[in-house]
Amino acid sequence: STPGGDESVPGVTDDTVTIGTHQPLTGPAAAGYSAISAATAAYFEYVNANGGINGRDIEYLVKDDAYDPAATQTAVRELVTEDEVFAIVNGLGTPTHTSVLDYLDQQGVPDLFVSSGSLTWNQPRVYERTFAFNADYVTEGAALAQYATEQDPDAVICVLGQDDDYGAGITEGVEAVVGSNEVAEVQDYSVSSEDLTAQIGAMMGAGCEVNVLGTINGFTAMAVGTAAQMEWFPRWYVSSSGADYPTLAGYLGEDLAPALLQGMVSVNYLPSSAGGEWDALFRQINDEYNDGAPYTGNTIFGMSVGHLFAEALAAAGDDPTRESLVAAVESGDLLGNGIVPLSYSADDHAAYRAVGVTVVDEGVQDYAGPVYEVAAGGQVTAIEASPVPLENEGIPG
Amino acid sequence: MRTPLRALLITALAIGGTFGLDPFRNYQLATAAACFAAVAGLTVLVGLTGQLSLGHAVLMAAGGYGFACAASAVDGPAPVALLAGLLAAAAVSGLLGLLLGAAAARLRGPYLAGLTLALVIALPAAASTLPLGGDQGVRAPFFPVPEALASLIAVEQWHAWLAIVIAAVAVTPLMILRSGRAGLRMRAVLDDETASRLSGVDPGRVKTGAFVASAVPAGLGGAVLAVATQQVTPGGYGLAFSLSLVVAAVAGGLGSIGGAAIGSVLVTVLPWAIDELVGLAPSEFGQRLDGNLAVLLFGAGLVALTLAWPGGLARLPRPARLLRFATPSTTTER
Amino acid sequence: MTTPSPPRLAVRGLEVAFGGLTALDGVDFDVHPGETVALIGPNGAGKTTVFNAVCGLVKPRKGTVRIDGRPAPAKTTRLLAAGVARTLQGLGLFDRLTVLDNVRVPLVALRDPDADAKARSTIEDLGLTGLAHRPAGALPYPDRKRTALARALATGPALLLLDEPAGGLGPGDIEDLAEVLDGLRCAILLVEHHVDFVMATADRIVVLDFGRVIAAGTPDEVRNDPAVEAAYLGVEAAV
Amino acid sequence: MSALACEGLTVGYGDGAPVIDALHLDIAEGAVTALLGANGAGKTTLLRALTGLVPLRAGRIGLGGRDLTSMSTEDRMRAGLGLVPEGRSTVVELTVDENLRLGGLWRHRGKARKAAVEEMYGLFPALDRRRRAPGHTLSGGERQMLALARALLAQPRVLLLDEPSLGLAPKATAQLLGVLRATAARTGLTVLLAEQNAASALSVAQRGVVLSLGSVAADRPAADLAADPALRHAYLGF
Amino acid sequence: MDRLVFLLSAGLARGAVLALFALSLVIVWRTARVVNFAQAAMAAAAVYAAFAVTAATGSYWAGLAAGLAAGALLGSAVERGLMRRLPAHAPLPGIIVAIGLVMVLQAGLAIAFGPEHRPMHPPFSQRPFVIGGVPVLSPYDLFTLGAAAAVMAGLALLFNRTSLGLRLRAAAFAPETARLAGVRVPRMVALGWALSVAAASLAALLLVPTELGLNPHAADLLFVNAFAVAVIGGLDSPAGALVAGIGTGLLVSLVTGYASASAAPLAVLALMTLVLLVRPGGLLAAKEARTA
Ligand SMILES: Nc1ncnc2c1ncn2[C@@H]1O[C@H](COP(=O)(O)OP(=O)(O)OP(=O)(O)O)[C@@H](O)[C@H]1O
Ligand SMILES: Nc1ncnc2c1ncn2[C@@H]1O[C@H](COP(=O)(O)OP(=O)(O)OP(=O)(O)O)[C@@H](O)[C@H]1O
Ligand SMILES: [Mg+2]
Ligand SMILES: [Mg+2]
Repeated sequence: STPGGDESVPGVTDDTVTIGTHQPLTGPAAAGYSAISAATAAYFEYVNANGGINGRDIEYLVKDDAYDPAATQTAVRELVTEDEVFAIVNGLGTPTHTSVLDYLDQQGVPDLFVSSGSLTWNQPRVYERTFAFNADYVTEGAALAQYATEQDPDAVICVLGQDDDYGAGITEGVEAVVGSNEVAEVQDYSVSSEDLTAQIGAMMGAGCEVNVLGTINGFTAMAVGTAAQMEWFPRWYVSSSGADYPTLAGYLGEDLAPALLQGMVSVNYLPSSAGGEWDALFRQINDEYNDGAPYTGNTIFGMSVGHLFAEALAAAGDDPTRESLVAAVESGDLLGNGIVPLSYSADDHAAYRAVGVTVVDEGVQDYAGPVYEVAAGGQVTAIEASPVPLENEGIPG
Repeated sequence: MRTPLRALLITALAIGGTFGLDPFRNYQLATAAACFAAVAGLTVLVGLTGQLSLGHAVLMAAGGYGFACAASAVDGPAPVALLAGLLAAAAVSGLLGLLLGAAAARLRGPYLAGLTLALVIALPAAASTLPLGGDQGVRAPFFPVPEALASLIAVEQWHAWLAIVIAAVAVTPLMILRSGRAGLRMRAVLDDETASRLSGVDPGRVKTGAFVASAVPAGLGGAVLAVATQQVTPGGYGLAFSLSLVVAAVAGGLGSIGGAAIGSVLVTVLPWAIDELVGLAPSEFGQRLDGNLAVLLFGAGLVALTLAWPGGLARLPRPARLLRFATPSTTTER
Repeated sequence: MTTPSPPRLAVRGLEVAFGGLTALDGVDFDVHPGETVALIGPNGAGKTTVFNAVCGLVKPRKGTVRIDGRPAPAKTTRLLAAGVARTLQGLGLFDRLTVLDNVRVPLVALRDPDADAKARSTIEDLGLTGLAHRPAGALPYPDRKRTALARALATGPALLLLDEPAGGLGPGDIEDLAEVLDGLRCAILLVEHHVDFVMATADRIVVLDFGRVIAAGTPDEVRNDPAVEAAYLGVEAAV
Repeated sequence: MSALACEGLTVGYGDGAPVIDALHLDIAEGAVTALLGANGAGKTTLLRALTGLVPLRAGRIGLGGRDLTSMSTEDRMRAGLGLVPEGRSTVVELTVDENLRLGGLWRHRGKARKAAVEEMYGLFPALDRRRRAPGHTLSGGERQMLALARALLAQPRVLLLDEPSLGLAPKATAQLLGVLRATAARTGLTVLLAEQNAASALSVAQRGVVLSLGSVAADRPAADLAADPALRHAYLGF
Repeated sequence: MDRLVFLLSAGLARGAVLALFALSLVIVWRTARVVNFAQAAMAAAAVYAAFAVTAATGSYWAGLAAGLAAGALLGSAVERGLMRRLPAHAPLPGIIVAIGLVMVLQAGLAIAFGPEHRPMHPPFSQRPFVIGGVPVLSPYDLFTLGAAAAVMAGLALLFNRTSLGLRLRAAAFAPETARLAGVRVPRMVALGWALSVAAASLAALLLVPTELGLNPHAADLLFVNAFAVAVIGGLDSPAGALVAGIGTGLLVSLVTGYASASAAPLAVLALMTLVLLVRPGGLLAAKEARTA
């Protein structure tokens, strides 16, 4: 029988569900991000090898957009009209994904778990089928600032941010907590210019003590490295998008990283603790299905997204439709695998509104501080962590 | 008079052709039509006046932004908004073309290339300095299929129609211009500037005029893209895209409008087709091949094509002409 | 007695310098309507530079150039409208344009509504009709020379500046050229090294050396001037 | 002995009819030979083919017993050929002095090169005045002299000249031909002089070769040629 | 004041690298009359060779030598294998081939080495000397400045004072006339490419340790800025590359420090527009050719 009754559902057959994504596999942005979709694909292979979800294999089509919005348009249209995917999952990047937001909305395609911390994805009234995955940048900035003021109320706080919505969001979050006049220095950088000397020099000159970074990994490493060259060792508070220890160590070199990154504060919400059960599973999947690619925060991110989709698909019923998929996410019943609860509901398409503080100690990055929940206005409250336990070997259903 | 008739015929044929295409192909056709308008402008500029612009993507972006802002601002029925958008696209890109052209008139080949390259690089910065929405860009209004046609065609096909008509409107005057007196002036300036001046032709004005004439179709091409994608972002008009316009103009055959059409299809469809083909092969080679292999093959194809036919594809049927120009005459100067 | 009309071209006290080099140093001469004046002199004497100064291609340091009593236009592109046409020492053809298009360019530039017809009749006068649609760059040299001349003649100029029109031509073609020039009614200023041709064609000759006029007069006067002989003709002038 | 020997040379452009067709020619050593013919007879084509700038369709070229046929242009020059091409072949971006040094580059070194260059300034005082001037500022005649001086600096055994008198003032032409004759007499230089101006060429040449329809129409002592009214009328136009 | 000194010294070191890369573009322009759009990808490939050799031998200097050699080889190979086969006098096919080559090289490098950034360690400390409390140039910056200055001086001497330089220039400007003067033109053009790409590789080698690390796109921005620099300085002028390189380096540093990083491309564009409006052939352009 055709799934879903008479109407056939795009991308769903008796034994497969086809979904797609757009990712920067080539070009300059590939360096940071091309590992994510590979990890997601590896997780789906693992699921498929174990019988799939409700008897269906997940087919994951990854299109390269080189982080170019024009290419994203083409890629997504092809996925929707040619490949007839069931949903778009984890499309990466704010400018890229913005360019297909309206199109996906018009076509009624579920747009799940966008890979970016922009607030754009959380507009349930406008984009009924679009859901965020990252904690948004404002949340992260507020949490980092909160932790910083709790550690040292008198610290001089500065911000270094990317010159787009990422940097702007982090800055907004920090300012919401400490007040906009209290930020001693705000500097920005452009990804096209790999040089932070001028910015770090300015921050050093301004007497910054706590540097909140809204930077991607490479520029976090560069900021820390540049400051160290100037014999400057402030405290670093870094957004989750740029604080992955293994990646940073790759940039800085394994020899220098433990010393340079000692005490670096960040926030996270995914099960990144080494030795945890999710960690063990993901490492095993990475070895078996991802050719043992380097295991980094991107791997955890990609597999977590995969897991969340699998869970949503399982919850969408035996004969999933696009409506039932969206309803499954909005139901609020999805658990995910984070250390804090997912916040999806019919009125809220943000994934995580709470983040846990992590600290690097002797080369090990782990949760070490409070968990903060951030309300829409930027008020921060401490809550208890509630990690989701691993069940059924990580295969929902 | 024959050029407009021919243009009309080709436009009608192209519109008929959209019925044979599925929505995705129609979308690709619309983007190819957008490129075609820009490449036609570029090919006339480079082919007839020898001015190499690497910045036509910026002129497209200017048209796109102009279209998006004006069409959203107009609070009337769809045709009015569309028309206002197109006029704004032509005006904004024409103005930018005039500024660039005035500078370009004084510059020689690589200097103009350098200036236009710097312009492309500065586009994202300009987009965030001006109120143009930064990296996220601005949204262009959505033009749905008109009621009367709604049951007949999908939105992609409708957009393809719009694209074809706008491209035709953009390119036809260019063809008329090229074969007329203005074209003669341009070719004279290209051959010998001093002789042109002695013949009463002002190279500066001809070059500036050519730049404007080439900028307006590019801007309309940008408007077409805005119609098809409902979005104008600086990222979509980066260096890679700008260079692909040059590739299309040269690979098609400089100065040839037909070549511009061939070249535009080449750069919009070929990378995608190669990616598709590569995707069919078993991917036992690991993730590094993803995307990269297609880029590599397209690059290699481009090199091979240029080595085999440096004059471009449109020149293929007439190799004799190519040879004559390729071998410098022994008797050029006495 | 009729009042004397102003000279078609009047050059007074013309001085041109390139950096340290004084290319023209106080040059005076006139060309009257209907007259053919030859400008001769050793290589580097400044003949082409005189042309360039008249055409606005170089800026004189001192001196004036008047055309029909009015100052010559500063912009080269206005020159044609003032009735002055020039050929270049190198051919300066539009090599990729056809012969017909080469000749059409100045007419089109002047917005002549009959550009086509005039261009055709000009190339017919010069015997180029059979080559009208061939690219000028691919023609034999004498035909290219003729095309250059046709382009200068197309607009019916009142003053024609010819820079070495006979250079590189064989005896037969030079005869043809002389015949064409003979049939023109405009004033002609001619730079040429072909002595016999100059002597036969020119009404008057002005001799330049090191940027100064060292002699001027009828062909016979100039030919027998010892200064000219020493500077220009040389002992073996006979060859 | 012949300095330059051509056997069955065939040359053409593209796939057009041959411009030079199975041409045989022997140039005697140490003499000035005039290469005559109407516009378009193929003089320039022949000289460029001899130097390898235009490829041969068939035939062989020998220089003093060495086979040049398969050599590159630069190797032919080093083997003792020299060409002053038609048109003012100077490197306009280089100064007069640099152009001359370039000419003597592989023939002379160090001091000897300087001396050789100075000798040329002696021969061409018009150039001496403009040593530091970039080539593009020179007048037409000045460029022609520069091209000739540059070719002479390489001390070729056979010098091919393509209309060297073009654009030169009469006195300069006379001086140039004088220099050629004197150099030929002094060093045994062989000269092949393509000229439109047949009368002046024949006045310095020992032999005259007339090209017509792609092959040699006459090859005689210069005085004979100049004296033969039929030939003069048919090919030389004077 | 401290900030100014600091920004100026940071700009100086960057400017030197920029000038060196711009010089490489000037060289290939002077010897082959082309702008090599593949210069960045070719330089990146050479730096990968250096990286591999350093990894294998543990010696920075062995890597440096290998990088320069690889650059030179790649340069002459591209000229012999590709550029030479294109028609002369038409610049565009060369540009298209270069664009294709960029795709092949960058995708090839990404396939062979992955898209990650590979850290490269400098041979000297990057810890700046502190003078009067202001951090100024580091030993590595001094090495960069010294290397760039030495290469530029060497190349300037080569081009303007030696007969090889004369042959290189003649071959570029007027190939046919040069051949008639016995210059082995193909060899000169290949040599020019080799020199050019080697210089570009050196610039990239000097740059990469100060950046995120080696990746296929490591020299992309350097190329773009260096092209601007070469244009500002005058494409034919090595001295222009130097002046404009240092000037642009300082400008970018100051604008980034006092305004914002994203304003830097606008500043470069503005500088270029200004210079070209006053001097269309660049700061140190050759005199305009006489036209008639
Ligand atoms: N633009 C320029 N820059 C520098 N010098 C120049 C320029 N134009 C001409 N000269 C110099 O001025 C002098 C006169 O040049 P001009 O071309 O007028 O000579 P000419 O009399 O036409 O000579 P020819 O008979 O050889 O053509 C020459 O020495 C030439 O080198
Ligand atoms: N590059 C070329 N392509 C095609 N045909 C050419 C080319 N160069 C010359 N020709 C043709 O070859 C023939 C011989 O030309 P060439 O220049 O050798 O004659 P020439 O004897 O030197 O004439 P001139 O006295 O005018 O210099 C002519 O018909 C000419 O049109
Ligand atoms: Mg002259
Ligand atoms: Mg000839």
